[in-house]
Amino acid sequence: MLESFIVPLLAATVQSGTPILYATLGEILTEKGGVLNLGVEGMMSMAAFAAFFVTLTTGNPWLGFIAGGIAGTFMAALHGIVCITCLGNQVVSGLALTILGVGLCNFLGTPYIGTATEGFDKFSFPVLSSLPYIGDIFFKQDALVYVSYLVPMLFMLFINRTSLGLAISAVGEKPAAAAAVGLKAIRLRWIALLGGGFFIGLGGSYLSLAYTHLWANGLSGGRGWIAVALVIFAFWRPGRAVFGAYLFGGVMAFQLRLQAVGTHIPSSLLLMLPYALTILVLIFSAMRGRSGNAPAHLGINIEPEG
Amino acid sequence: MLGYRLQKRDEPWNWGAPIIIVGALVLSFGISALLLELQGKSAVQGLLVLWQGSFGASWALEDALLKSIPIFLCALGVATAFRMQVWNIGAEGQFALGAIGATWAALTFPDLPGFLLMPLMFICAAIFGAFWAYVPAILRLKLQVNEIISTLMLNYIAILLLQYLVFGAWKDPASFGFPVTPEFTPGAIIGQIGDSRLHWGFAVCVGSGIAMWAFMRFTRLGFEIKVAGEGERIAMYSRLPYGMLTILVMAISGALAGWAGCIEASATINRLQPSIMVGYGYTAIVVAWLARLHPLYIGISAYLLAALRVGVENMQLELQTPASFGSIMEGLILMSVLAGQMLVTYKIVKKK
Amino acid sequence: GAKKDKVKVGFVYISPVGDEGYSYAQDQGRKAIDALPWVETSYVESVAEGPDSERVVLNFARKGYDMVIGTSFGYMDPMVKVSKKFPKTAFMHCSGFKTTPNMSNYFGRMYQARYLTGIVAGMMTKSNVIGYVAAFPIPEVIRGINAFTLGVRSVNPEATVRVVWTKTWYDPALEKDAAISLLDMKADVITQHQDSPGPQEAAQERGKYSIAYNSDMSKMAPKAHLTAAVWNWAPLFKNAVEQLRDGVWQGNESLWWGMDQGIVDIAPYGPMVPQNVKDKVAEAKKAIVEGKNAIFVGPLKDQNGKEMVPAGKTMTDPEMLGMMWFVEGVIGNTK
Amino acid sequence: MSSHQDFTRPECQKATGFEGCAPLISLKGITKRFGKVVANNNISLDLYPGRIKALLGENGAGKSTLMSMLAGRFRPDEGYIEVDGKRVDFSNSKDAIKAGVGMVYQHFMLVDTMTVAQNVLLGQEGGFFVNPKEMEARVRKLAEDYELEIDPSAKVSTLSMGEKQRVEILKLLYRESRVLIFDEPTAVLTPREAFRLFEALWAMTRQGKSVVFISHKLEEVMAIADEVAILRRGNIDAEVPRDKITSKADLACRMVGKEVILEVDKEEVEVGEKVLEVKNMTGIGLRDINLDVRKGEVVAIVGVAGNGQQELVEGVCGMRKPPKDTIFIMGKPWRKFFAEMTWNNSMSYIPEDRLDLATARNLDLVDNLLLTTRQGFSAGPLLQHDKAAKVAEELVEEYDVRPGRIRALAWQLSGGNLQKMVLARELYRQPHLIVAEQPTQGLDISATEEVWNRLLEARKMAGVLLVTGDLGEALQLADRVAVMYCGQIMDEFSVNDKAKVDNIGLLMAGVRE
Ligand SMILES: Nc1ncnc2c1ncn2[C@@H]1O[C@H](COP(=O)(O)OP(=O)(O)OP(=O)(O)O)[C@@H](O)[C@H]1O
Ligand SMILES: Nc1ncnc2c1ncn2[C@@H]1O[C@H](COP(=O)(O)OP(=O)(O)OP(=O)(O)O)[C@@H](O)[C@H]1O
Ligand SMILES: [Mg+2]
Ligand SMILES: [Mg+2]
Repeated sequence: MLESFIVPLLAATVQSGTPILYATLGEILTEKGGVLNLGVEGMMSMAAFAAFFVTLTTGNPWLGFIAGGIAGTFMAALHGIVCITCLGNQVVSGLALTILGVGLCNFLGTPYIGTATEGFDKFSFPVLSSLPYIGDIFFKQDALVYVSYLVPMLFMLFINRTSLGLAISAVGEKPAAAAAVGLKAIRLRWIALLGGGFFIGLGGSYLSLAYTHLWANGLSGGRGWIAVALVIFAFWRPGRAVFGAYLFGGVMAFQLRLQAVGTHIPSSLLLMLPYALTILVLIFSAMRGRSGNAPAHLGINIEPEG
Repeated sequence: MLGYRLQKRDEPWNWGAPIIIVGALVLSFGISALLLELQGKSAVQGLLVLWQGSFGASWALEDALLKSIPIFLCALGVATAFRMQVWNIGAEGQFALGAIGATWAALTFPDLPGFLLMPLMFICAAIFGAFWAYVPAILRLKLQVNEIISTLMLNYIAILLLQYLVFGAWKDPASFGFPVTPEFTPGAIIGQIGDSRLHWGFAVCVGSGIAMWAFMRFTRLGFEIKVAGEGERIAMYSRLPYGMLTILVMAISGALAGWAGCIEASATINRLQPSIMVGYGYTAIVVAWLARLHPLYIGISAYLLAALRVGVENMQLELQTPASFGSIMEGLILMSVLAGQMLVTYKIVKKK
Repeated sequence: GAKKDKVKVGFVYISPVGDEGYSYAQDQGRKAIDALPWVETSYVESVAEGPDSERVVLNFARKGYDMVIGTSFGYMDPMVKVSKKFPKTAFMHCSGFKTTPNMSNYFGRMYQARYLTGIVAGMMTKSNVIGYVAAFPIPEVIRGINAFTLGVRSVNPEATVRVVWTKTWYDPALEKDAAISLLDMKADVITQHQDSPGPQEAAQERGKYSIAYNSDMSKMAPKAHLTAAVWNWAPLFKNAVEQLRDGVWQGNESLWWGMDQGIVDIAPYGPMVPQNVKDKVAEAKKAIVEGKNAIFVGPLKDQNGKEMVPAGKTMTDPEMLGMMWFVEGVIGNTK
Repeated sequence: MSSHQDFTRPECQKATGFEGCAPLISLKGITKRFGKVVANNNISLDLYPGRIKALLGENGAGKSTLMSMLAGRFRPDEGYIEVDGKRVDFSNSKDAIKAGVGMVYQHFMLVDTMTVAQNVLLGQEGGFFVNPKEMEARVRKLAEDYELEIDPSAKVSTLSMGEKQRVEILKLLYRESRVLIFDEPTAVLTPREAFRLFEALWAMTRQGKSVVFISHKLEEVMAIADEVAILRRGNIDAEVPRDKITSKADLACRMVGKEVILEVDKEEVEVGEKVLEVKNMTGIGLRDINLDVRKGEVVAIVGVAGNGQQELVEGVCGMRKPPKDTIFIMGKPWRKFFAEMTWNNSMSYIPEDRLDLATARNLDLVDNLLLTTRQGFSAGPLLQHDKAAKVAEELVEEYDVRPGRIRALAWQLSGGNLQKMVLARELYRQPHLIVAEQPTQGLDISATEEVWNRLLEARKMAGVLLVTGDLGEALQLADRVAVMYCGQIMDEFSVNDKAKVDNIGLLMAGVRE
């Protein structure tokens, strides 16, 4: 049971959690700066295409990986123009960004459907992969998964232990206070939004470079929305985002395996599991009184003064 | 902003709204035209075909009107919630539940005469849709669970629930196993107006639009919803039953989306099938916002958006542009309108 | 009807044509007839089965297309409605069962090709576990799974076929995940009733075998791709437009063409398929084409061992069209 | 009235050695407009080292605006600033901080979720990576140097108002500001805390720093300023050295430009039945509260902000649920009263937060009138907007709310005018009990006077529970005073009880003899 079911399940969990993890971390950074970006789904779609396209043309998946991040940044910039510069409603702008991103991705991607590229293949991480169980679960993955192990730690370090991270948090909490000490609130919001967009983009890159190596439209498949939900689940803390992303990835992987074993539960009900779980988890965290952790200025635009 | 800055206007620029919409349309069509050229297709011809498909013939107008019916109802619903700053992203799921409710009535009492069955279907659709909105409302009130997330997750669950029913208990034995319910009995089908393709669901739209306008404008409850939208603290100070109002707007929102589902099932496809879900709930959010939550403008923008979609189909048919072209234009229009709305409250002045 | 010099045909697709899947296969057929000098075609893709489809079908008819071909089951009712309004226009609907005087339906006996791929899988598997990633539990899919399983069991009675439903026609990542979950259950051959090549890729990554559907997907998973159950709509469409041109096309018909008319087939084998497998398949194919093997022939038991078709009895077309149970050897449920 | 605390500057606190120095900062012909409002009109002002300059002026006179420009938050439309004789151009707060200008804003600019150390060092961490321990050590040292007691690792959200202000001061000190601007710093402090602040200010002037002190409290200005600049309608009306000012009344005259009577006539009103009774209330952060208010009297609750006044008010006003059987309004238990309450003949609540609690900023005056009176304008489920508009018109006239348009949105009104509107609305409801919370905070003298008279007038129909941080106000208006400290009522007595009144300062600090 352990060898044949649980270990492969957990290994699959890590893989399906990874794109969500990147995107969730990106959205945490974005929201730390006070911008609510509901466009993650569209950003990931665009990023997936950019990553695929650059990999296809250059043959270098690492370039593709970065290109996905840049595409995410570009999409975030659109959101920034609408919300930060033009003070548009963040909720609606995010929705529009999703519509636009998914549409653009399909538009650009259609000619390439089914085209294969280089990508990231799984390989055994030296030494660590021979650890019992742990090795099978965590260290027989692809390079981008290994990178993803580092990112949450970098985020924790960045948010709590750097002056820029503190400044961004201050802007998310109270832009006026940040401005009063000479910080440029608008600029910091831009940094958080664009930086967050980059990581959301990396999540998209993962889909087209590691998750599959074939271009297909609709790769994001709702994962962007899950990332948005997980930010709340994670109380805006990178450490909990890891837990959330893997939990979600795990439930997804679990329901498929339950079917493969041969269960009598209708598949429609099994497929509801991840979504129902998200709500349940939010309820539980609310019952423990933790939902009030949001940056105080989240979703509120900074109005110009004077 | 490069030598320019924003300055709050002393009075809102009310005439700005139409100008902004036109500006946004011009911008989005410009970018779309560019994309067409990029595809090696004539932009002028493309926009012409789009125009013909949207407005160029009486049947195009009729098609757009028909398509705007469910969009309008969903948008009217979400606008009610948005007015109170309750972010109901769940019209899609509430639409599904409405369709389920109506279908339940239609399948359970197939032999009732239409004048009894039809109201029953509408009541069931409203109750089911409202219930699906009530859950996130309660979660938000009691546990501060963010309604954006809960309504969104409930959309996924609703669609799967609909599938579960249609693939399971409600499947038409005569459908050769295909996931559709039996066709509704004549009493459960909303009829056509005259010999147009338009059905009486349109009258429901007009009725609810006017009712909603009057409700918000003339009633005390409507006023209270408007005030509650100014914040929970003000609501409490004014002794508004904030919780009750939240539930009310969500219920109205859900019920209207539910009606949209009912009308789609009854008038358009005459049964329930999974393909009834085509994302009207999300489109509704766009429409509500373009219309700045006003019922009349919701009508106009629902119609325009429907026309755009119908027109894009025409472009596909004539020029073989990909289907995704429509959503690009939609996204662009919405984003530029949003950005432009700033000009209603601010003016741009030169920095010294 | 009258003879025509020129025939205009409009196609309505459920998904984008570029997806290598179901609509792609239909569109290959469209391209084949479009190449005829006297035929002109157009299509609208990604048309939802609900209300949108009626309008699209209607628009083709309004614009004077001679024939409208709708390729998804859910277009049936809307097409029936429109066909009554445009009695001069010919309508062809795929996979349904309703007809009108100017509307016929058509479909292909894909289960025949499935049976053959089942033989390949049954002979290639070593673990005796075969994974089947499937979209929705509808008769068309279930029939395919059953035919496949019968093919498997005809050569390898020990083998079982495990089914995972994705509830989507097209989600590359989810389909791949589903395939991986099956591979983790020791499956060493993966097949699919899905439109994306996700499952193919999963098999290739794990160094296992795969069998594709809709069209030849060997370029996406060259090391895994054993063969594929493929559509070839060109003969059927060609036949239809020719009849239309000659004024002999008729409504109220149900065309359910099979391998004998070349509408379904299996794709060329991958290099890893040994000759004895090819021989075995060739033998079975011959029997099918000659009408000697109708595949769903009793005795057939369901999953729980209950007899569903008594010995010697062959299932009728309507029975097959409404098939909602799994044959013995399938692990999974039909809900 | 200020007998409980002597604010006079002791001789030893005088800053010496800076006489005749050149100004640190000169404002030259500064003009600032907000739309049609001219907030500052061609203002010139010099700030000298070692001196405290008080800025005095009616609400909306332009004090905060002027100082915000000095602190780099706004940019002047005309005119410029000189630092050490050199012309500078502050394009944001950072430039001002670099030039040595620091400001403590009227509303604290602190990030509640961060620690004291993080707040103090925000934007000044020096280096990309930060180390919380090291940051705390730096702030601790700074606090010790200036004898400001604070825990650098505490979260700001857990601090009292006085402590928060110390954090703000530390921020300025850390940035080595030479010019420190305090915008109404004492509004939230106890007299004792205020005095400690003054000592700190004096200490700073002795180091040659220049201090700008904005306050509406004349006795504070009298006590600590070296010179007083008076603003009126965006203009500098007068700049007077402290020595030239003879009395508070003199100062007040100069400020408003007319003779004002700071004492209001308090005609006797017959005391009637109990309208509010709080019995042995313990809970919602309060302990053992007993309190009566009768029709015809004003009962003042005084105390430093944050000692339970808020909870008491919210409990009484139905914003928060008190324990069972503790609050009785007009003889009815709390729950029953609110359940049966009608829109008039009930109670009114005039909260401290005018914009965003008492009014909705994006609604016009008619809608804002309807906020609490909508029951009176209902006909079945319908609302009579026309009737409400007519009443709004009358009230705007009667209370002289400017601008006089009833379609103006709440945010377009100044604080004082908004308060008048709220008062008009709440008194229109003919309440039997009025709970007024800091009703004149941030209002200028003439507006204050009007509000006071209205409240005294309202005694004829109602009992008034007045919650105020301003002792003077309490003693002016109240018949009885209750002092709150840490959720308890320390003592309750008549304003005529001279001995007890003298002791209020100690009671507010929690000291009972
Ligand atoms: N954030 C803001 N945005 C736009 N206008 C504002 C803002 N804040 C204040 N105002 C304008 O300032 C004026 C009132 O400012 P403020 O509230 O400081 O006045 P005040 O000093 O309280 O006046 P009063 O003497 O009536 O008490 C209003 O006319 C309003 O238009
Ligand atoms: N952000 C703003 N937008 C528009 N007008 C403003 C703004 N801030 C201030 N004003 C205007 O400038 C005038 C001066 O305001 P300011 O806040 O400087 O007054 P103040 O003297 O500090 O008043 P107070 O004693 O109430 O603090 C106000 O009357 C108001 O009309
Ligand atoms: Mg003020
Ligand atoms: Mg001020």
